Amino acid sequence: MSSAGRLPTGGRIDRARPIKFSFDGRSMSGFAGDTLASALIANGVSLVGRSFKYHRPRGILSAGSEEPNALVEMRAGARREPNTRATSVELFDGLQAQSQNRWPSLGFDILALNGLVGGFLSAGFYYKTFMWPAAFWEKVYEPLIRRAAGLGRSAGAEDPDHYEKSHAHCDVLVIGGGPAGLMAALTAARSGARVILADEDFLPGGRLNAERQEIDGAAGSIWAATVAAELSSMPNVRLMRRTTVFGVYDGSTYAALERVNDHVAVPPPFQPRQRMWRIYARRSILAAGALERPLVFANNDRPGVMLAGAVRSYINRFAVTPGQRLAVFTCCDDGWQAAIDAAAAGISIEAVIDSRAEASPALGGELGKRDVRIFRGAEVIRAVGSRGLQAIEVRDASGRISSILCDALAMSGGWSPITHLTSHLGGRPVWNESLPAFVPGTLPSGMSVVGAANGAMALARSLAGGRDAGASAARDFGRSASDAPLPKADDEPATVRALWHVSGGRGPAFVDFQNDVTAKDVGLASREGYRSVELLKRYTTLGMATDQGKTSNVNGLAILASELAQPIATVGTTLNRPPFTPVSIGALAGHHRGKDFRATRLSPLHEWAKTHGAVFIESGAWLRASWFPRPGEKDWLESASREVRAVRSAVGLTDVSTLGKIDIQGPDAGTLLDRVYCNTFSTLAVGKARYGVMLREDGFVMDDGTTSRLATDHFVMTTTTANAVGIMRHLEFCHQGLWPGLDVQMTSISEQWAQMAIAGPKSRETLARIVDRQHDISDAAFPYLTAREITILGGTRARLFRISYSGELAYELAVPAGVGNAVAAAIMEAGTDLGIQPYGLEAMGIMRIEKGHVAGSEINGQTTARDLGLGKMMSKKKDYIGRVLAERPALAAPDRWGLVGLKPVDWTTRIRAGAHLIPIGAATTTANDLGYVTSVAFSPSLERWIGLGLISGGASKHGTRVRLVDLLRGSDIEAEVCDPVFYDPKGERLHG
Amino acid sequence: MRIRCPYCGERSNDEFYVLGDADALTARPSGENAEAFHEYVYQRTNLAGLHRELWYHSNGCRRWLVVTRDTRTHEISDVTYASKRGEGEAA
Amino acid sequence: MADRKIASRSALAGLAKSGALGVSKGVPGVRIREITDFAAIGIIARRGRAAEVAAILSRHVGSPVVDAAKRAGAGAVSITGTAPGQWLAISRGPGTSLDELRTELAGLAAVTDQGDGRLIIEVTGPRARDALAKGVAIDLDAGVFKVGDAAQTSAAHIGLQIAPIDEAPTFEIISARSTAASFWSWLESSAAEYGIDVA
Amino acid sequence: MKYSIFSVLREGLRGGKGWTPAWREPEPKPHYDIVIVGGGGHGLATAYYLAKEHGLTNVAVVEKGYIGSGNVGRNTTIIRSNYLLPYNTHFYEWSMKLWEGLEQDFNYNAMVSQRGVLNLYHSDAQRDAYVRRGNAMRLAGVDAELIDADGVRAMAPFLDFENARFPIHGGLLQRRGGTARHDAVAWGYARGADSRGVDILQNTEVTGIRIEAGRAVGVETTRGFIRAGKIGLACAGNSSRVAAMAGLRLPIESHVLQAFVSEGIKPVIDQVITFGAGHFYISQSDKGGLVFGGDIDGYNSYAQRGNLYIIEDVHEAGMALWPAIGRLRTLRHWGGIMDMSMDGSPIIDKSPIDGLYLNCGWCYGGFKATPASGWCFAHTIARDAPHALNAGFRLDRFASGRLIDEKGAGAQPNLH
Ligand SMILES: Cc1cc2nc3c(=O)[nH]c(=O)nc-3n(C[C@H](O)[C@H](O)[C@H](O)COP(=O)(O)OP(=O)(O)OC[C@H]3O[C@@H](n4cnc5c(N)ncnc54)[C@H](O)[C@@H]3O)c2cc1C
Ligand SMILES: NC(=O)c1ccc[n+]([C@@H]2O[C@H](COP(=O)([O-])OP(=O)(O)OC[C@H]3O[C@@H](n4cnc5c(N)ncnc54)[C@H](O)[C@@H]3O)[C@@H](O)[C@H]2O)c1
Ligand SMILES: Cc1cc2nc3c(=O)[nH]c(=O)nc-3n(C[C@H](O)[C@H](O)[C@H](O)COP(=O)(O)O)c2cc1C
Ligand SMILES: [Zn+2]
Repeated sequence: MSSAGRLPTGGRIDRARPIKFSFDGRSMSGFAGDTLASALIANGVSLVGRSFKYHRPRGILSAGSEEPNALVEMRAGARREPNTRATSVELFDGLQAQSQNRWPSLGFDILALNGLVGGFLSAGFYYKTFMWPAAFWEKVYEPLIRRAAGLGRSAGAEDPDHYEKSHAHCDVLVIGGGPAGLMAALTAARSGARVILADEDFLPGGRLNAERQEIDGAAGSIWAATVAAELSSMPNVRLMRRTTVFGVYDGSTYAALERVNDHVAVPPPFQPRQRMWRIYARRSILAAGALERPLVFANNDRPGVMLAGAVRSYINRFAVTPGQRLAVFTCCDDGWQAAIDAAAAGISIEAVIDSRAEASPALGGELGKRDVRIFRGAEVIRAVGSRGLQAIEVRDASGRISSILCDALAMSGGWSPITHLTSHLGGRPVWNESLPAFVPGTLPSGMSVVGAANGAMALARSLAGGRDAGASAARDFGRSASDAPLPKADDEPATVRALWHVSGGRGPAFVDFQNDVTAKDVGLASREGYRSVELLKRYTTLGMATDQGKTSNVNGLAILASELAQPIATVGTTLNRPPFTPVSIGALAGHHRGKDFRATRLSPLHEWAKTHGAVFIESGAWLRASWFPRPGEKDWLESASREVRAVRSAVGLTDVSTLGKIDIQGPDAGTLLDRVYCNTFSTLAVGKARYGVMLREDGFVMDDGTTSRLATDHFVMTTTTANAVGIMRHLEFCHQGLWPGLDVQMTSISEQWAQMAIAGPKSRETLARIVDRQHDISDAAFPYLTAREITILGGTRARLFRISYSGELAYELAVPAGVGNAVAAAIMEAGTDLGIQPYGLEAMGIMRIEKGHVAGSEINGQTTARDLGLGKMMSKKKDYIGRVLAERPALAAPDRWGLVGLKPVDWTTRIRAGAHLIPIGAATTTANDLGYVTSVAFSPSLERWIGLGLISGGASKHGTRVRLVDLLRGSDIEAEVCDPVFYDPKGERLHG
Repeated sequence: MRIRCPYCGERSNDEFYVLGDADALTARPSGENAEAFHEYVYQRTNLAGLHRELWYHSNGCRRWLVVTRDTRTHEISDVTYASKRGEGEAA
Repeated sequence: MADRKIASRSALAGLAKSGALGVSKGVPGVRIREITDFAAIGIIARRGRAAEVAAILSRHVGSPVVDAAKRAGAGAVSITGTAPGQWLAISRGPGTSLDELRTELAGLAAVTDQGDGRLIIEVTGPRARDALAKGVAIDLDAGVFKVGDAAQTSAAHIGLQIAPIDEAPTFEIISARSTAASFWSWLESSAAEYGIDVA
Repeated sequence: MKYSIFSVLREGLRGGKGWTPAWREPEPKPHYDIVIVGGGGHGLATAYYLAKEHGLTNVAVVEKGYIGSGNVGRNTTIIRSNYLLPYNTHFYEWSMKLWEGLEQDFNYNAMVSQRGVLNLYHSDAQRDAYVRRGNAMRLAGVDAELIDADGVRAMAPFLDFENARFPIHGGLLQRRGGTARHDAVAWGYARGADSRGVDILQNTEVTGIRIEAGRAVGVETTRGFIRAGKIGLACAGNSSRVAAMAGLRLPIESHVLQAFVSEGIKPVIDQVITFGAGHFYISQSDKGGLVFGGDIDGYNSYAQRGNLYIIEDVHEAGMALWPAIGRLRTLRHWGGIMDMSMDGSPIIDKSPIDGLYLNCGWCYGGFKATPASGWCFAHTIARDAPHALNAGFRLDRFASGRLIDEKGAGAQPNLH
């Protein structure tokens, strides 16, 4: 033998390509085509991990993604991946794996003591204890439990690899590339249909690679390779290896995970580690095969006890041998094949134990000649050994118990179709007593199931089923499937007699290996009343581990059925949920992390703001210029105060491009506006702007903004930045859903126009320098609330609105987005000698608070127009959205919280938003809560801290004093309640 | 979930914004009847079965659609424009 | 649109530098070109006037414009259906204008300028489909999404309009200006493994 | 049998032969004083407190599946009392107090774990809103702390502080918040109620409500008619369907909320953390799985499962917040059907029909309410009048405008 455990010949491995890897720091080697599990076996490793609860030593149970035991931490550092199934890791050069859930070492694990007191730690023990003293839970008990539980360790640093998503469409999605899936895909593909074949393995062929059956007179694996090659060459086919279809969603949407680069140490540059696919398939053919069931007997978890089908995979596909002396324990015909294959590979067969007294003598065939001990009607009652298997105890048909030395035991409890994906939309598999197994029940629409997944546990039937399903799918698209003859193959014997639990052996008999759920636990749960399968699952954790009970669920519920003396069909199964196998969180996020989590919107004036040194902040999807620091300024407040002073004394320019802008045209535009705003717009004169307030139908304020009339049938609406998208949607709803008869056309023009406010006493003078001469913007020609289309800078189209958020003489100028930066620069240049300064969101916020204008902190969905002092805008003359419910008693109550201004009595004291208003001398309790501070600012104009707030009774409280209580930050400040307009209450500056 | 927009074709539900019961939401009462508005705004039949509901094709043609969908299975049986005149604005 | 005396800035200015990106061996799988000189208007027919509007549009581009998600026009002007009774008209080339069309539509349709709010790119190359499929969920297959078809959809949470404009295939993608940087980040990372050439 | 370390040791020695059922499986009686429809957390807690606080033991809980098959068995287990509006603050705080003594009270370890709930904020506006809320909590005697970005970093250094699209500015922390073992809550209440004489009738679906002379007098079930002096509905996501049996329409829509659990790993996160710039929240179960969730799917559903869009959305937010979880794997995801009310707050009230009582509208936050909900509902049924703690949770508040809308989202349930 070339190395311990490696067979001298055979296998679908590339002996010309040796691969170095390490496990627990020990370097080893394998070959290309190995999995980590097969390579470990080749290197004589049988102890690979520790179980969840009892920290029992565990080896390798399976050869596929159902593996519950051989979980390792792959890679290291930021790429560490806990709980990786060694059985589905493709070996690569430099692979590093470590065992997990053990301390200090895999061979000696302190917590294995748990196993010794297993009698006390039976299912649900923690629900019954750890209750006293109560304070001990978080401090003592829970940390212990948490540390002992879990499995591997997560990486401590950001995942350095990148992930992506992609979409695919096809006529037929074939899930699984075993004989059934390959045949289905081939048949559909030859008809010309668009086919995707996905298989989670890196080598197509399914069981054909693990078994020695022949197709068309050659090894099945050769047939598989030939078919895969033909499929790969067809333009209408996408053959996806290393791709697990993990979920079925509504509307024939399938989710798949492609492990693009898990078989290399580090993904090549620009390539993702994994790619998540959404596949939209008109038809799907599930050909996922079947899972072999373990047998439940004492110490059945000892390393060396393996599924019989896995033993065949290791011998036939990987040319490794799990042991030198193999015994086989089965209750079905298929189990015998392990012995036959092992014998053919030169492995010594110590015994074949079949629980069926009537097992056909033909099954032994070859074996008989080799003098293999064959037991019929016998059972393995116990495995002996600790970190490896040493012997088995067999109870023969007469009840006599004998011990057989062996280092590997292949067990087969029969096969269960992989029906998982049939259940993701709620379908329940149904019990088929003759298999015996659960087979697909109601299927997702468009899905058919073939091969072992459909209970066809034999090769020829799998091929035929695949061909028929492929042809029928093709016919659904009006294509005729070529009548290529079925390849020739035989059906192997496949009868089973269920054997759910072998009692009588000393030691725990595991049902769920990973979570250490034993047959005894199942019995206990049933005795304690947790009798629904779902309660059994939740009480014992059966089927809740990383393998989701792939090897344990059926055994568990069968044992429950026998405890309850009910048929399995009545007991039923637990619900399968996606994903079929666990999917990395990174893959489900794809590109969307870090800065790419969500799109960033940049204003058309972004460059301009950047040039002036803006500090940007995230504001919803936007980045907005918050303030423009100058050298020597110590904080944002100093900068923003300076900006405010510039606006109040000279002129400032700020970016308001992020406001929503909606173009509304048509003869009925005014009518629509009247219905969506609480105030009236149909009467607005052409060339004028008006402030409007929209209510929700429940009577609360939805949004505000100005709307201007550019022509009789043409309005331009602005919305707040935050609500831009929502208001457009709302208007479309009102139009299309409520009043389709209106002749109105609405278009978002938010992206089209850059918009800037030019504010301050010198704003007109500044603007006049860029506005084309033919447009008169003098106060007389262009008074407050004028809105007109003009040109600037020698012909550039623009819209000029004389509106003011700052309270100064001010304009908003809209220009096409492409020239936004250039226009802003031109205005700055024009205003240099007038003292123009850029100002940001902070300064804007200060000025609107000085003016008592409401914003997002006041229009918070809990306030009415009356609460905000806008009650007089609610028209009495017309119907509009929100009118009726705004009159509900509680919305019109006098003690509602209304908008007021707040001034700390000591003007130097800083106040903060979020503080609550409490009467002076009253207890600081909810009962005395009068309202809260919504917004605050240091007003450079008033040189003091000011705030807006909502207070019970609103304006009636002007002149009274309250405490602003901020318990979180420990402040309690006396303030006077006042009118919310602190600055220029008469509004004279607007008209300058 | 896949919704067949009459204008854009079949798309996944992430291209849409969903508002809820179409029968309730488009049946806006008129006048002063507070009880009728209370029903309209707050009360829902909340059917387990075929449910006519409003979806807005926000990442497509921006039409409001009435989708008939079984709330028990998510199966969609019909999609139309919320405004009858949707197609070609012919009215 | 009136003449501009000042320079317009493209949506991708400062982002997409011309040259090679991503994997650099062999022929780039994806070639990307930003269209910077163009004008665009949004057109919404007045109630009941869609057919008349379509007729005018057809005349204007010299090929039939239908009320559906289709793109008409092979020359400088293209017209794409965006919703029932709604179209986006684009005119490419230096100093382009759609003013004439706008005048013809007066009274029949609401017209809005849209060119400044848009990013237009063309994506082509043997791996263009693979790269785009990483965000675009519609079926981009040559047999399904044909020249003359158009769709509004999204990629990477960003809305866009897409149309195959030749069989190379070349896809014209129109998206919003404000999200151009994020869109570019997605496109670049999606196409990088095939090699990118930015025109 | 009393559960304790001693009983565990004793049974451990005897091979567990002495354990008895946690609850009986009785045959339905023809008449009960009170029938509670719905064997979820709220229904079972109601029965428990009816028996314990009001001495009413001729009570049945009627459950169509197995107990805990609804939302109590599928939620993300977060308990907290960090509410803004007065009715909610006091009610949820009472619930928190009950949680704090629950296990000793019903003699079942529900693993109530007060490891803290941290809500992150990412902007000044969000901070101000949290300050408003935190102060409201403190006024009500609830613990709340505001912490800044450095404070967050000290508690959860693994979050993305370097490259985040929405940088973390700080958080609102409730240290007494945490998690509880969801199933065990249902089981503990069931066992407690059963031991006081309550009949728990599993696999018994209510198919009709019989009304005689304007009064609800009993329920039709798949196991026959059961006459009842009073009927309390605690059917969460199915509230509208059951209320419709009595001819009632409710201000409720049923929506699906999905949840996720990762493979088990060694302890990495102590608190419950919620992301403020996307829909995502996460904690770690005692088994080691990261338990997380996000937004509701948004459409009406009774299907207990959702769709890919939200699944991806949640994972995107997860990676945005905590990029080291990229290589951990999502093990399972599922959905639950929630009774989304029109203002996002619950209803515990008498119905317009005599003898019929309503407990619904819990949205995605009703797990934490379980003890107080049961306690208040029991009071409301037993005394035929609401307790002060649930006096605001009235059915007629939508008509009167006395809404309890924490988010200000208005009458659109999928936004709450
Ligand atoms: C995914 C998810 C995450 C959540 N996360 C949290 C969280 O972190 N924190 C939090 O506080 N809340 C959370 N919730 C909400 C919380 O779970 C629910 O609000 C709460 O459990 C509802 O109360 P319940 O326990 O009584 O409901 P359920 O457990 O749903 O009980 C209702 C019961 O009524 C039964 N029933 C219905 N119809 C009938 C009928 N006709 N006849 C008989 N029986 C019937 C049902 O079978 C069900 O068992 C979450 C919910 C979900 C779905
Ligand atoms: N005699 C018996 O008792 C018995 C029992 C079971 C199987 N078999 C043999 O097994 C074969 C069955 O053929 P088959 O084609 O039905 O199954 P198969 O097991 O040969 O192939 C199934 C394939 O599906 C893949 N797969 C499973 N789930 C997947 C998913 N979610 N996404 C992507 N890929 C997935 C697997 O990797 C595998 O390659 C026959 O050769 C049959 O003889 C025999
Ligand atoms: C807090 C919590 C933790 C969970 N942990 C696990 C787990 O570790 N393994 C698992 O398989 N399922 C876990 N689940 C999910 C359940 O298996 C199940 O999916 C969920 O309770 C919904 O039930 P259903 O899938 O049967 O509809 C968990 C559920 C919750 C609520
Ligand atoms: Zn559409």
